[in-house]
Amino acid sequence: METKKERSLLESRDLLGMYRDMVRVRQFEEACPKLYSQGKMGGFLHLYSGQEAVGVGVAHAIHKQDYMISAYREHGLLIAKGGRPEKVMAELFGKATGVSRGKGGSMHLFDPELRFMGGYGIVGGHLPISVGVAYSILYREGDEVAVCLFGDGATNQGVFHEAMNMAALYQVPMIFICENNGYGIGTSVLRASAMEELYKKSCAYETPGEKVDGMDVLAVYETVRRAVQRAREGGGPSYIEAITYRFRGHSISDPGTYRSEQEKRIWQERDPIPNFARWLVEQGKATREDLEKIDGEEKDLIREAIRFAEESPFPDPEELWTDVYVES
Amino acid sequence: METKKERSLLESRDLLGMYRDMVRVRQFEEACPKLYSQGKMGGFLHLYSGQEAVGVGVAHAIHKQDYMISAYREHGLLIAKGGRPEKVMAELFGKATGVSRGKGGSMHLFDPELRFMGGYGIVGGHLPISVGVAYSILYREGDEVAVCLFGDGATNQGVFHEAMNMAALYQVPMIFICENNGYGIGTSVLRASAMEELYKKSCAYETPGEKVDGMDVLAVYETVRRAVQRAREGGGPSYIEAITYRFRGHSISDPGTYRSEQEKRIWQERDPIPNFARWLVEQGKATREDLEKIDGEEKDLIREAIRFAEESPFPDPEELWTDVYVES
Amino acid sequence: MPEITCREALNQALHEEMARDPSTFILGEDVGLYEGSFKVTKGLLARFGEKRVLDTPISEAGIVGMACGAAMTGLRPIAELMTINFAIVAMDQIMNHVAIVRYMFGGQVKVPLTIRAPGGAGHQLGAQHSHVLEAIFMHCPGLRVIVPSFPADAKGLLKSAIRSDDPVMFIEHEGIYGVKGEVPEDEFTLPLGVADIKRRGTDVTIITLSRMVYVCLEAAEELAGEGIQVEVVDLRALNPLDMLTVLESVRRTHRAVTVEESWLTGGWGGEVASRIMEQAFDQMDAPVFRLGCADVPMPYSKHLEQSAIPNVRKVIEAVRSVL
Amino acid sequence: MPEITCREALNQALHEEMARDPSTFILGEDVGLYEGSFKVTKGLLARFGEKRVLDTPISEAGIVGMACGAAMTGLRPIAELMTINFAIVAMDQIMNHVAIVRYMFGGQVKVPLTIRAPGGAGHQLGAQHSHVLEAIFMHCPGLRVIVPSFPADAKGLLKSAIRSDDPVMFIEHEGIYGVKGEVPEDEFTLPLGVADIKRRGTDVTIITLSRMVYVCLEAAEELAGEGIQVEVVDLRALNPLDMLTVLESVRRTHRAVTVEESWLTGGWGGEVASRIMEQAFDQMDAPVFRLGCADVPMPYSKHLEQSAIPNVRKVIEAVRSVL
Ligand SMILES: Cc1ncc(C[n+]2csc(CCOP(=O)(O)OP(=O)(O)O)c2C)c(N)n1
Ligand SMILES: Cc1ncc(C[n+]2csc(CCOP(=O)(O)OP(=O)(O)O)c2C)c(N)n1
Ligand SMILES: [Mg+2]
Ligand SMILES: [Mg+2]
Repeated sequence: METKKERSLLESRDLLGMYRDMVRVRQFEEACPKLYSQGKMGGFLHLYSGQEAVGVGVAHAIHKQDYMISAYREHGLLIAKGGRPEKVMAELFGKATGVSRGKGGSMHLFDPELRFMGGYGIVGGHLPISVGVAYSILYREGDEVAVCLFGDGATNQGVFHEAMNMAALYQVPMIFICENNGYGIGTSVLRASAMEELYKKSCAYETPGEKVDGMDVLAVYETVRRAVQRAREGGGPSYIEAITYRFRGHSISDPGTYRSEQEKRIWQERDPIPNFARWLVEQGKATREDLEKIDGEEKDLIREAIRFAEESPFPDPEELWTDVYVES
Repeated sequence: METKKERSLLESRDLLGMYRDMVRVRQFEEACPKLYSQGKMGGFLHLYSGQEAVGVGVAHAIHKQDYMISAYREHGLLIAKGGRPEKVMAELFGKATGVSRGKGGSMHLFDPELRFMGGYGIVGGHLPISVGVAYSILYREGDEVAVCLFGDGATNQGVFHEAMNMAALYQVPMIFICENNGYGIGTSVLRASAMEELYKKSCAYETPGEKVDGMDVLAVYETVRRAVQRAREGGGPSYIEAITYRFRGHSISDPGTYRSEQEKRIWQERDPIPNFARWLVEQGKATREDLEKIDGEEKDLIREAIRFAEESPFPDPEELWTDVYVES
Repeated sequence: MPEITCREALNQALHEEMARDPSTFILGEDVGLYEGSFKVTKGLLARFGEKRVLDTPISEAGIVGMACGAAMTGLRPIAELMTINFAIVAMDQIMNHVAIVRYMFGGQVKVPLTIRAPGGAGHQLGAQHSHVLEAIFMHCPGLRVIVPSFPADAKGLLKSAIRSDDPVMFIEHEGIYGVKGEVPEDEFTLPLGVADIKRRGTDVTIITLSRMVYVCLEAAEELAGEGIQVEVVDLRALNPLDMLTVLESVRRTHRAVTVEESWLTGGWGGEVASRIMEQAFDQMDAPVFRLGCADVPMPYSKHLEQSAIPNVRKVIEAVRSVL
Repeated sequence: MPEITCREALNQALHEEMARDPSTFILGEDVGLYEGSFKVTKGLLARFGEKRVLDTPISEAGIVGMACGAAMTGLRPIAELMTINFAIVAMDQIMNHVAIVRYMFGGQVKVPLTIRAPGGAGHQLGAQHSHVLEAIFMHCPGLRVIVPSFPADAKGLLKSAIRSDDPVMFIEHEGIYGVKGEVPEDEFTLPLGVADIKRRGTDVTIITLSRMVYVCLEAAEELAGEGIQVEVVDLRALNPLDMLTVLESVRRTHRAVTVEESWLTGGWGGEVASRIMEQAFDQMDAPVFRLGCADVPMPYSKHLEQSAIPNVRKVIEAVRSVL
């Protein structure tokens, strides 16, 4: 876990950036249910509320040219990596201006410029892909890294095993990050995984495994930063389990009744945003007013994003047939 | 590892039975290459020579009603479990009298009476099936166990991971036995698995993992026996790595040039059969003559098996269309 | 007869068969405590307990393989895949184990396994969650492929699938779980592989199944207004494939259209159309028209998605084109 | 032109393309040190080193997924599956990732990946190792499917496949690795998706590919002795599917037979036959005859296996049946 000293190395500017990003993600996510119920979006909608400290901590621990790749609960990840909320919102609306031009939707965001290599819907499916992304870096002798995020449920898929093994075998520069939010839909970790402590699963691949408090953005930041540094220096892959919680159901259609009110309350108290806000003020890194200003700005940004999405055009009907192949 | 005391608990009769079974398997296997080159058999042919102590040790550690299931290198396993060499040979000849009625061939032996649940050709493919076999036992509240054998290469397949996890999760009565012969075709364990010590892979499933000298039939016997006992008593699955070596190439068409002469010589010296023979004589469990008599009897048995296979009819051409479905 | 939803009909079938045969059990992701992501397994855990209603990890190959092993050793499992899309992850277990072990082992073992899964496109789920895989399973000898449309069919066929000693891919369309229909109250089963003529007609035969049955019936209704009498054959199964009913129909109408939600290229329509031509070439007044999904990965955006899938308008056009 | 084996032709293509483009690398089980289980990758490791010739664990989903990720980030991988049977293990990566990420991400990424694999039945390998999967890949939009027969085709098409910016399933038939044919010495490539008329004829068109081309040519030779002139169209690819060449031919011969090693039901023959009927119904004097593998898991025993696969005698009978 991070030390006081390391924390203090971060400038106020960085810390406020983290705060801003978490707020942005939360505001984005919390705007969605209403829009969904109004029929502005369709399909599945997996919100990130509660898990912001993970995505934001990770995004701040890597560089712009580092790759990120994720499962379908990825709005917050792309936004944390610098994705424009209006382009993400437009994607959810199925608009031509969306990050995936309306063809992907909530589960399949993509941004080549930000090196966000996509959100994927098949649990575990992107894990081997991430190894290939990292192998590209090795191949080009680049100094980037790849971070791959996935849920606790994904660690029970065969490809998790194959990807971990291959990453370790070729010593690719990547970090596997398991966002353990306690559940794969309605199934708790314990009922799906023989090994309860998921970070220990890397033992089978001689790969360092570590767990971190996923409700603490600085803890995530520090833990990932160290793993990234190791990977950049040729130290190979690592595996991090971030313990977190999703405040909402699995997807918009899940009432989440399999979780007790008490459990939800306990986690709600650990909400990464107000807790970080408190810490910032306590440490004198920011005033309440600074933070409220940010809250307001982000609220406006999301309002603007919705407007942008609303006003954007749907894809041209001909788009049905494009992009299947490069060569026709 | 087994103790002197446990070894001595075995009666001479049992010990000679083990010796006989290893000899039978070896004789069977060593008869095959010539028959193959004469065109009596086709397809792949993966011989078990060198690994006999594993199969025979396992077979003697379980009961007749226990299930066994395996990959494609399984002639020796079925024979060790009591399979009739003539019916196995007939299968290799593609005859109607074969254990799989000529439809399976070398890789796909099956014997429901012996509860040999099949040899399978897809590396790792039978691992989840074996969990289902074991779940059946649990479901019926039976006291049998299932043993599942597979190669070192199979431990890198996704289904290995899924099967180990599910077996541990449901605490089914089964033993995963990895026959680590050092190679998956031309690829050595180290070049395929990030974790060199394969028995440690069960660490990711909170399942006991153990390694055993796969060239020592008694060591295998004892190790498996303990795991079987635990499983029968409701102690759940375990995982055993038997370190062994195949004396021939991966299959009949593999010259095996990726292994040094020196390496082969070292392992040849560890041949489980003459070493066990020497031990039997040293311990006064048998005389040289006893063993030579067995050798001769087994030679005759295999000669007889070949004759049986030779004289058996091919399946009726109509058999092409049977067995696709139970109900037509 | 009472009207119930397709979801309820399926749920009844599961309850009845599990009550009837103690060797039957169900396994899958969230089938127990959560009662199924589409609630088809409602009440099973409470009634039959954890041994017979098994929540699994997200390990489709593991689920199918485990079910296969249990089926080979005397049980009668029902494996639920959360959606048919995840059958692709388990494809090796399905097509290279479940489907063939019986044959490969010389008929000495059977695999009385039903693999159930919701399927179908049309819910803006994007390219990875909109697969329609019937045509692929039809291409695999050893599997039965059942794809019902009406609630009564769903119930009667699921009960037969569970009782069948052969492995059955049983694909339920997400889009019809909520559709209501009459379902007999008394115990009944339906034979696997018998098509059902859902509407009689004299001018054109439409061959279809699953949700497309509803689309075709609506098109037929509209065409009837113009005096065109369309016969709608609901295959209900692709294996066994009831070509008798199809041929009997096209020999009367001399014109045929296949309507499927699979990708057109390589879809099951090509198989059915080819068989019609092979066996009734001289009786056909026009080539069989095949209507299917656009040969593209399914797009998310609503209008794009809708334009990829056969609808009433397209069915009407297809029928017109063979007249 | 020198005569070389198909194996050598493929090996040359790999050497040439890897020398030509430093972003090209190959990965797969035993492709390096062992030089491929069929020796198609001979000499590559020695020449290009470990970074570009990567031995992998037995993890097909991992191999294909890794290749996909590398392709998405600027490399041009060639993934070898030891045989096409193992593509089933990697099916989710192939049909649900490789094939569709480009579309799903709005055309912002490409997957210049070639997946090579030996395939084909006929070697007594039994049900799990005798899969012929072309028809399945043809059913997946986003994939190109190349299935060559002659050595020169194999070389020219493999080079084009590697250079293609689209993912290609490149299926080599084990049975033809040893077959010799003339291959130009100079650098050349062949366009993907152009059929080749391997023999001219006027009476019947056979549409086929891969090893069946040889079987059909032999049958054509025999039929020529009886005065029946058979045209043999080697599709060489199922995607793109060159219906132009097929239609041009059947419009001359008015009769067609498809010959495939896939299972007949749901094979690619149904697709081609349907398209012929859709576009040339009035010019056809008989329904298209489809010849394919018996719809059974492949048996081991030699005579059973041989009776499951199309052969010269069956092709001759098929041709006769449409005359
Ligand atoms: C292969 C596969 N199986 C099943 C599903 C259905 N499914 C979607 S999300 C999910 C739960 C995943 O849980 P986890 O990995 O913990 O991620 P979380 O949703 O908690 O972020 C399941 C089972 C899927 N998408 N892919
Ligand atoms: C899924 C799959 N991939 C590849 C192969 C080809 N293959 C057959 S045996 C083998 C090596 C297996 O090695 P191991 O598991 O160590 O068993 P051994 O042959 O040494 O007994 C390979 C790669 C296969 N049969 N199945
Ligand atoms: Mg989770
Ligand atoms: Mg091995």
